[in-house]
Amino acid sequence: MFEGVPLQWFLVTGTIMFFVGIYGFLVRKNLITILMSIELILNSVNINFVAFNKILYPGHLEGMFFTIFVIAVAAAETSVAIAIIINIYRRIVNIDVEKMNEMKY
Amino acid sequence: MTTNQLMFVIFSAVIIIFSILTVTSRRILRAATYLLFVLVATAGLYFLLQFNFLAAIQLTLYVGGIVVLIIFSILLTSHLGDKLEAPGWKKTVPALFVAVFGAVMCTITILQYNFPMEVITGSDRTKIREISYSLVSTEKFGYALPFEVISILLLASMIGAIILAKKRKD
Amino acid sequence: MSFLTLFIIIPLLTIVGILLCKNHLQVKWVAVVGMSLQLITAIVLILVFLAERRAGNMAEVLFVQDNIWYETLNIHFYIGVDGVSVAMIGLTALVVFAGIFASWDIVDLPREFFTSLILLASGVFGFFISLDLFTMFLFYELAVIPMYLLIGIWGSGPRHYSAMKLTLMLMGGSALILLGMVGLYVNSAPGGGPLTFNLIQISKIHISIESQRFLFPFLFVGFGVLGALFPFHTWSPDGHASAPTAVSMLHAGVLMKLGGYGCYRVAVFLLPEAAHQMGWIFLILATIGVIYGAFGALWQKDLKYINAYSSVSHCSLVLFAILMFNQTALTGAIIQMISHGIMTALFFALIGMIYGRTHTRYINEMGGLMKVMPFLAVAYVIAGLASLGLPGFSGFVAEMTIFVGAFQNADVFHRVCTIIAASSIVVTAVYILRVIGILLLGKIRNPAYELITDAKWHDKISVVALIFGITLIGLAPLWLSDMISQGLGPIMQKLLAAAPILN
Amino acid sequence: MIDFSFTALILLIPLFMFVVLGLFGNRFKPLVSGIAGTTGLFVMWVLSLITAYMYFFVLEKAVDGTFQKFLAVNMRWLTLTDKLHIDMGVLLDPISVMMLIVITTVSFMANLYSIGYMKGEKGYMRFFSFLSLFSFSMLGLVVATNIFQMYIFWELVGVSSYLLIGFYYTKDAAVAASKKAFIVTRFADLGFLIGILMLSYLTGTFDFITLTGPDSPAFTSGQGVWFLGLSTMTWSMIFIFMGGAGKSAMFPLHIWLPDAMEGPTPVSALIHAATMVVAGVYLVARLFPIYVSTPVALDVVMYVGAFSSIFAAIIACTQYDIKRVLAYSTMSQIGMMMFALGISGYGGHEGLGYMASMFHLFNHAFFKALLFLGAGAIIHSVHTNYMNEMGGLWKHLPITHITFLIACLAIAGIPPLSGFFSKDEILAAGLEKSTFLYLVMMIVSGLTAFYMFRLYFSIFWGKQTQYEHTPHEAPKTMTIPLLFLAVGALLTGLIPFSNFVTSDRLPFVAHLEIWVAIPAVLIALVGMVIATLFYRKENNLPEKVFLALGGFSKAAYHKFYIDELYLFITKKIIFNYISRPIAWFDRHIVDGTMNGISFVTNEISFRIRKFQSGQLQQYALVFVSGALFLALIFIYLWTN
Repeated sequence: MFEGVPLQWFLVTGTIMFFVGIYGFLVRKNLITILMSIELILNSVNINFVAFNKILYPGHLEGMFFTIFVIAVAAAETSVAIAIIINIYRRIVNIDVEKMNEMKY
Repeated sequence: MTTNQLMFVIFSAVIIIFSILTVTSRRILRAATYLLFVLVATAGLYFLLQFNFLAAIQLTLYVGGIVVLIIFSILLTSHLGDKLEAPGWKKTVPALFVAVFGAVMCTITILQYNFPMEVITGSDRTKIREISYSLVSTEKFGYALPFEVISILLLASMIGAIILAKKRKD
Repeated sequence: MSFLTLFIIIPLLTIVGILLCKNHLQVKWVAVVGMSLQLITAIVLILVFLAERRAGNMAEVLFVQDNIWYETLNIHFYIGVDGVSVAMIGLTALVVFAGIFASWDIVDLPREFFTSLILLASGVFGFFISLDLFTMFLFYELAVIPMYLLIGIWGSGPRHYSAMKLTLMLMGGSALILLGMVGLYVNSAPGGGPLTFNLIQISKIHISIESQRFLFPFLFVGFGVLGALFPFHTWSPDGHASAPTAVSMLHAGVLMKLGGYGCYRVAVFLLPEAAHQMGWIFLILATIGVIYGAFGALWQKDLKYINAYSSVSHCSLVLFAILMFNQTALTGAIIQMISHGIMTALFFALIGMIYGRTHTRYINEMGGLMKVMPFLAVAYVIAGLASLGLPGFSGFVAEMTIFVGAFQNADVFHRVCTIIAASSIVVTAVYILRVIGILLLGKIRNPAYELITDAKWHDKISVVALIFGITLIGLAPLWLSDMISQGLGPIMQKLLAAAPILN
Repeated sequence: MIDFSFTALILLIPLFMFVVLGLFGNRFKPLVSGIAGTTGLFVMWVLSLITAYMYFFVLEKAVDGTFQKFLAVNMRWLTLTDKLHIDMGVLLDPISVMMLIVITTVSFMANLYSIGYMKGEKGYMRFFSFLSLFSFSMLGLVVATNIFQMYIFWELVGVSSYLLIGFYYTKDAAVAASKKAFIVTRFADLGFLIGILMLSYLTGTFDFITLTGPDSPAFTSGQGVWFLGLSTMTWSMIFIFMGGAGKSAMFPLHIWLPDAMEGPTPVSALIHAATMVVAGVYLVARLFPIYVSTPVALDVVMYVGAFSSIFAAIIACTQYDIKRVLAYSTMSQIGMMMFALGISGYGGHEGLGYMASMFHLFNHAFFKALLFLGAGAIIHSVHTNYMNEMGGLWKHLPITHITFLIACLAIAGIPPLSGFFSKDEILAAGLEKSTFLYLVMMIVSGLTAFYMFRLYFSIFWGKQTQYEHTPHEAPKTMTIPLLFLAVGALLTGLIPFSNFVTSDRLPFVAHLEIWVAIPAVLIALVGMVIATLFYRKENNLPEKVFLALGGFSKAAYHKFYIDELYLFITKKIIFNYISRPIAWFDRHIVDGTMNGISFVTNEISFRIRKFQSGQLQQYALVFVSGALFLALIFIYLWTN
């Protein structure tokens, strides 16, 4: 039932999404936007998994399961991250990543 | 151009455009909304690939869970009217360089590689039953152990999040 | 088990005792008891050693003890003494003993202070008794490191800067030493067989001249840093100026001697041919150091700086004498180490006591102290006279032995160096008398000083012990010089054997 | 053979007194310590008289008729090399025995005198302990068996001189003078040390008996040309003479002596007139056979002696501080002794100069000590050092006056007082060597008579001065030494000196050279007459002459600006242009380099630590670029 879209298309989309996420991670200052960039990165990886699974190994389900686990881990990560962010916000009333350098040197 | 191709182009265009908007938008709530679009489009891709269950999870967990969580935290920590300050060129230029360079390099690599182009035939919409069996099976291609691990991780992160976010008494 | 081990055990037991003490007074008394015991052991060692020698025991080293420590690398705990190390041990015990009394008034953290001080002392003792290069290095480090704490915590003035400078420079020196020692180790078995750190064994083999030439600068400069070799001496003025009294005493009195001793025992002894070949470079540096230190002292106004520069001058004289490569000069070098050790310890003790009373070390701010503190002033004059080489004190014996020995070298270069170095005695006289004149004689310039009290009992013990040391050597030097001179037999054989190879 | 080992006691008694008085002096009453010190010296004095008697009259002479030269006591003190070792001991020969008498006598007299003079001074026992130390070191110097022992005691003498000059340590002038004395002589001692090093290297011995014996290694080794046209041995002897010149205040190392008069007067009498300052003469005499073998060095001795002699005599005529006049006079007289040694040859009549020099040393000790002690008595009673504040003292101080007059006559060379005889011998020896130097010495004699009587008349006659307190005669402890020394000054000239002390220890008979004696006495009388005209009554003649001589007399009054020259060299050049730059160099260049190294290290590490900025995004950037870079390498660049 599925035909016509080459694997490369998926991969290129995933790549672009991944590097956009990287870019966001590198330039954004607000911790929450950084978190969102991470979500982008994770999603791009998920797309790759799924595409590989479907097109190269049609009879298997590993790609899908990986994706499920990634989503679960992402959920866990997000919840902890947001807890930390809120905590930080409480302390220094700011969630700018550049201000968070107390532990340098 | 087949329907599949058309659908793919639409979804991937949405993903790319809104990803870029997500990381460049200076209003944080809008960024979150753009992220929402990206995630929904990703779910669309999953549908396209006939992973309906996965797409459903994507929609419920990501879109319904994580993004809502993010929006809540935005509401808690930011003033909605504020614009984020634009990052300086000292940050954007190297980051842009790295990102573009990486993207170009990876794309070239991908396009140069010859993947075996099998044409998928037959009906293989994945059965939910099949998924749930392998999720708890201990046989080959069974995922009982990761499943348990992830459960514990989720539990741990839940507790951790509560403890972290709890108001200190001091 | 040789009774030399006592020299390490007693300090360690003393430290344990100090840590068990309840109050400050107990701490001091435990330290006093421990170090008096150490002094007595040292005196016994000297007597026993002399008796053994008289009885005809002419072994190269006596009281040997050899335990395997780390078998894989053939590291031993190998200790033993010859005439030279016995003399150095006597010096150390005396200075540490006096140092304890000189730091009687310490108020901050006396427990920690005395612990570090005695730890340092045990490092020095260990250094002098060990005959295994590795053990030697270990003790060397043990002696150098507490110095950082002692200056950094109990010092005065820019103490952090000085402590850091001193430690870094000495550590730089010990890095060189480590390299040199490992080099010796690697070269220690030219004919195959297990490599060794054993100093006596290494001295018996012939290391190839190329390796010698490579290793000699490392070892000589490495130890030279501690022995105030020009131009690596600058840690000395700053370090001494900032250090608390007992630390200055120990540092100038004993620790700087590790440098001279190391140059003699390791660099020159094990690498005689390279020493002959490259000695002239260091001889020039040492000669410069002698004169330069003396002139440097002339201009200073801070008592400790004066003494530190004077130490540079005197310690350079030690290196100068070592590089003359003959028995008389070497004997002189060792006597000079001992003499300068006691003398400079006395100086620093007195400076500490004077500072404790007047709260300044600038000579221009003081004057006429002879009237108010006759005991300390007379002791200072004695120390000064000893320092400028007055007969009857040890400095004279040392300097004259060095000069006569150095002048036995037939060539013009060595003799010109000798004459230049000898002219330092005039400059020394000038700066010593300048200080005495300004500091002690004349009228009291600051009326506040009218009320100063003279030395207390513990000050007196410290000062008298040291003065006794310098006069003992000064009046009856024969036993000491004979004892040292006998100990120099092996090195002289090596040096004499090395000379013809080159010619 | 008589056992002379008791002579060691002569050394040990003052040492013992020094230790006891120095350590426990505070426990005694002042007077007790004075008496104890003096008693010790008295015993010592008696012992040395016994030694001298036994040596000259009881001990049989050697086979060739010379006085024996032997070690009475000897013990090893320090071994230096196989050949070189320092011994401590007592060497007896005519000159050392003679010096024993001189030193113990003057020491004893000065000690006795000090009991009265120093009464009530603070640090009474300190004074006596230092005096004992001085006696010990001086005696050790003269009986030294080897040149190194001599050097050791030489230094000790220097330090006791330092301690005694600076006795009034609260007086800045005294402190400065003591420092100056020590440093100048120390500088000279450096020469001495270098000389010793060279000599011992060449000959392989320190021992005096070997060195000065008939087959001394010094006559053969080191006589070749080595440096600047002179033999090594000559250089070493010149260096040794430098040491002697420093101690004996020869030009140009004399500058410390006048300042040394800041010390208590008995000290000036003992150390800076009679004993220590003649150590240089003694040193040259001790090594005389070697000096004879190096004529150039001996000529140096002669010229330095002659020049110092006339130089000091001229300055002495212009000074007003009586102790300084005496100091310059001492310098002048010692110059004469040096000169006499310098013109002497070895053996028999050739050695007349040597004998004369020793004779003069002996006589000079008595009359110069007498002059100083007399000056002390005067200062004690009028409380000033300046002769222009004195006058008409003869009736107040009768004993001092008489003894002072005797001493003046003796030093001026009026027969039959002691100075006449020795000076006559010196002039006779000088005439044989060179007429020019003989004339110089004649002028010195005249000047000597002039300035001594200038001093005498200014103090005891001249103007009638009103004093705050009527001056009164000194106490007995002070006058007895004066009288004793006056007797000495009267009689010592009559000793047939050439029977005892000669260059080769072989007695010979010296005649009074009448044709030398008459002009010498005449010129002395001329000097006295001029002094009488000038100073007997108060008048303005001296001032006129002073002005007539213009710049010369002014320069002489300022001691020919030698002090200023030294000050310029030491303060300006050594301190400012050597020491200060070295201190600066050390702080800024040497230490600066070290600090520079640490600074660079620090700076680099500072830069490096910037990487560890705590900025998450920087880390991520580096991480991602690194990963990409590696990917690039492994995928494209490393493809083999």
